Amino acid sequence: MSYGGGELLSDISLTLSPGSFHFLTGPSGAGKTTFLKLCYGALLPTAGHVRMFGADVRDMSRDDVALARRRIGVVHQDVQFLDHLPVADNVALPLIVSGRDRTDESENLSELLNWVGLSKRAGALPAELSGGERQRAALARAVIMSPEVILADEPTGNIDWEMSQRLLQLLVELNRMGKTIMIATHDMNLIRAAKSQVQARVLRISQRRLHTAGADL
Amino acid sequence: MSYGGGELLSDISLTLSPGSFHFLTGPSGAGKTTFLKLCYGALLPTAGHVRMFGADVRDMSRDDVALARRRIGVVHQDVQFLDHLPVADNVALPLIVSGRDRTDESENLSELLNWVGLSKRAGALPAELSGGERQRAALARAVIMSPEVILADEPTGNIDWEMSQRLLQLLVELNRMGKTIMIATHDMNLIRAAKSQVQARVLRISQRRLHTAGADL
Amino acid sequence: MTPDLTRITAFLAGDVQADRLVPPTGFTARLTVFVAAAMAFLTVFALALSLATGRLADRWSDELARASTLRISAPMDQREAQTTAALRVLETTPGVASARALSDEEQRALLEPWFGPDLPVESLPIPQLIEVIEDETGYDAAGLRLRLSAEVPGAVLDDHTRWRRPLVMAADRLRLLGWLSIALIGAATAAMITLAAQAALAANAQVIAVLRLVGARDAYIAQAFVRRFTLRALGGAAAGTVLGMIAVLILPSAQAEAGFLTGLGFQGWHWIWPLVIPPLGAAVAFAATRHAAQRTLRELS
Amino acid sequence: MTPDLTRITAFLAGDVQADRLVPPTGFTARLTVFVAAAMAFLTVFALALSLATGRLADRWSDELARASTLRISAPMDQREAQTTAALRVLETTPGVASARALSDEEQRALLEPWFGPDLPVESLPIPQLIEVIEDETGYDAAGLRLRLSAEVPGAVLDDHTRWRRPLVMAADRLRLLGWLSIALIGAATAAMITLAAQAALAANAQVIAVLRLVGARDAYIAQAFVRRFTLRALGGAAAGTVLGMIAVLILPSAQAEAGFLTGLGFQGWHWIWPLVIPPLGAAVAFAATRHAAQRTLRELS
Ligand SMILES: Nc1ncnc2c1ncn2[C@@H]1O[C@H](COP(=O)(O)OP(=O)(O)OP(=O)(O)O)[C@@H](O)[C@H]1O
Ligand SMILES: Nc1ncnc2c1ncn2[C@@H]1O[C@H](COP(=O)(O)OP(=O)(O)OP(=O)(O)O)[C@@H](O)[C@H]1O
Ligand SMILES: [Mg+2]
Ligand SMILES: [Mg+2]
Repeated sequence: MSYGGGELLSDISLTLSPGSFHFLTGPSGAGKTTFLKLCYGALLPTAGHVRMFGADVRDMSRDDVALARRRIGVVHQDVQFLDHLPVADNVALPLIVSGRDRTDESENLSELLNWVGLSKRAGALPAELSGGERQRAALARAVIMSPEVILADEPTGNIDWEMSQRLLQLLVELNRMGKTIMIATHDMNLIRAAKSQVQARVLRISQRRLHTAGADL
Repeated sequence: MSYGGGELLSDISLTLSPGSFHFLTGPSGAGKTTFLKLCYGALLPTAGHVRMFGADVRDMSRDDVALARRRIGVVHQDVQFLDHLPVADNVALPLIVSGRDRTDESENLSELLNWVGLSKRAGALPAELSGGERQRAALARAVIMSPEVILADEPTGNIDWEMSQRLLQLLVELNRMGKTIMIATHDMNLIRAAKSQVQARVLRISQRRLHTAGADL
Repeated sequence: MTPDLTRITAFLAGDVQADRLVPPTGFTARLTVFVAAAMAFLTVFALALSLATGRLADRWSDELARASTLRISAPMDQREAQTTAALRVLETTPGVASARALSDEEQRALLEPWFGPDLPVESLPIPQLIEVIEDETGYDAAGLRLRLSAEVPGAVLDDHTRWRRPLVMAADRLRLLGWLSIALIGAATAAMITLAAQAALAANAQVIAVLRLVGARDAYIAQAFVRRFTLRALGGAAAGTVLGMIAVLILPSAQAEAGFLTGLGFQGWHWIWPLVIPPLGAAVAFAATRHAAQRTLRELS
Repeated sequence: MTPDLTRITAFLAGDVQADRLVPPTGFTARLTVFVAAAMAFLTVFALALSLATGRLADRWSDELARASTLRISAPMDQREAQTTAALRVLETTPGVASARALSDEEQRALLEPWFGPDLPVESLPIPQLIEVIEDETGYDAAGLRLRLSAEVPGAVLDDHTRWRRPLVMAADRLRLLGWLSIALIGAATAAMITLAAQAALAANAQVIAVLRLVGARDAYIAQAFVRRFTLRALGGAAAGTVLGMIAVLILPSAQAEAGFLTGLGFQGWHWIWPLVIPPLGAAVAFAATRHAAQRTLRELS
């Protein structure tokens, strides 16, 4: 993978097996976000192949990619919302665009909002949220469809330790239900906390390669 | 201070003495960003008084506020840039808008970009930066004018530990030069690291009050 | 047709949930509506002007282009004979639809403005006038003159060409101008609606990106915008058209007296013309928004 | 004046650094330029149409409104005396600028189309015609008829009112239509430039917010935008105006022959009119952008 200039990531070969739990670390600018974008088809690799659910992204039509994204929940590093809709609607957005009936899921929705601590802010507009609240809303939006894979890019960058723990627990529980989880983070404490609860693998990007970090964390 | 609904912050009285170093902590949504916004005049208090450099913000004209902002460097939590200008120009923006000659400061600028590790990305557009690179660019923009006060809102949320240390060191050095520093963060490690280098006070927002945290961190 | 109709109905009814995804009006949205309305108004006006000048041109052409006069100046005793001879010549001339000698009363009426009603036309050496009406092809004036000079020496053909040509040209010019303005305004309208729709869409780039990221299909995203903007353009153009038609209705109050310039306005089935404007505006907006939405989407992965 | 001029020059020259702060063209920017150009083009056209119809109306009014005819039908021996008497009456009638008996040659010319050139006007009992020219106020036709019936029993006044009124009305209608179109197009232009500028500004809300946050003064921020959009509108309007003027120049090729409808286009100093359009467009854009920028700024703390 390269952005016009020099290569950013090379010689990477990785398969996320269903039900696995991965952390992705590496210094700022190493390519964590880029790697995740490759995983959900927001970028096409300049060389090599990326497969989503068995299909090569290069062979997928735009609609195939859209459908695949409904099976992948993503927490983006620069979270974006529909700024004119309240938080609850934004969290329910994947349901709306995939044509599901929101009323069926309304219980689900309020439970989820409660879990991420946004019940009181459900009617607020995204612009009225604090930084951490935005990230929590993004996580809620990522998991509302109960996707098979969850990719989270620095989901706890702006969140205090207690809330981080709480979100981690949600992800761990989802993992136990068989979901595949991949979290990009630089928060070593979070990784340590996770390791005590699930069997998580830690991947580290450095010198343009993907390394498997040992158990020495 | 309140946003239409209930009160968010109340009974706060604090004076930042020149040359002091403060950390601001508190759970997500407690009001850290709101407090900082009050400090640089982006919000007016619904009750009580805020003084910037001795003048009540309510009595300041819009131009007064603009001039005061040149003496305060702010790292915003949701960093925004001019998306059509390269990083170097964005970092130099405060110089441009205050009518200073950029060429005089070009050495300064490149040194600063080097310190925050963005020399190689100086020509990139903001949209091409990674999350951590954006935050570093924001810090560089905040300090380029050599302001008397520096307010940073989660400046290390997306940055790995080594780089955080490096940025902290920059802030510590500026503090030693007499600048007043206030950092909102939830990263306890960062606070601990700072305490070993400067005499930092830790303020904690909880239950709508500002508390001074003890030395028990 | 039926399935198409269902699709159109579905398009117009829309999906309430999808509809909320597009933010409510901003400046760009208002711009689309206003542009559609203002340009529809101007188009109605230009249309009224064109149709009115067209009618004027038609009348001028009709009244002037197809009549000419033959004057028989001969001694009283030969007048009858020459008139008959001339009529015979004219009857056999290709391009002449009819020819008719004016009666004494008609000649007197023609002269009345100058001489009053008491002119003794019969006893005066006044020439006999013959009115010649052309058919569509027209006749060959030079050839007719030649034949007449041989058979009817006292006949002088005044084919009005001299003074009818500028009038017909002026009329045609007016008509051309009217249609030119319509074409211009139409083109400007289309371009502006296109640009306004694209500007509004560009302002909503984030909405499109977010929708795409959470797994919405291209068709779904495009539809949400296209529907909104098509309806906006339709509404704007309809409002502008109605206002324009009202303005046209109100304006020519002196219609009866000003019979010469057929009043500005629409007559009979011409009222249908302005009704074409709103659907046209909507169609332009539809195409423009669709195109813009698809281009914006193609830039997103 | 001098300080103002310096300010305008400084405004036009701009600050190269400040100029880069506003992003280069997007759809909204292109929209501003295009709207200014298209509407300037249409305005030039409407202006040309208005001026041309204005000239036409003037001609019709002039030629038709101010002449009438007095006809003296009297036995040959009384004609001279009655003509002199009528002229005397006319000379003392208020509102009559001049009155003049037509010579025999003139009368013959008038009758030539009907009777040919050989009519023995002198020996015929043809009435004497007197041409009456009104001054601006016009005369009282009923009063004049009364006086004439007393002093000149054979005089008949034909004041053309019957057939000149519709023509003058038609001419006035044309003129009114022209100016109405100009006013409409002008208003639509102003509104569209305003909306386009505001839309472009709304699209740049983030730029304004960032500038304000890093300590730029309101005047500095507004200036950066106002200058850009004013120049865009000026450029667009200038391009549209030039194109419009070229189109107007090219169009009336048959000018000489179509003398009746004074050719579409500008004559003499009227060429100055279209040159007013670009500065006007720029002024509208200036005011609109300034207003919008200041409003956007006031919403920011
Ligand atoms: N669109 C782009 N065009 C060019 N370069 C880009 C683009 N996006 C990212 N980059 C560069 O690629 C590198 C990796 O970016 P990426 O966002 O993947 O880093 P990251 O590991 O997520 O870092 P962080 O922890 O700071 O978020 C960075 O140096 C970044 O500047
Ligand atoms: N413009 C606004 N209107 C209404 N409520 C707001 C607005 N901005 C912030 N809030 C609310 O005020 C509370 C405090 O927000 P603030 O951004 O100050 O939190 P914070 O301490 O910075 O949190 P974080 O660590 O998550 O960034 C939050 O609950 C937030 O939703
Ligand atoms: Mg990243
Ligand atoms: Mg905050």
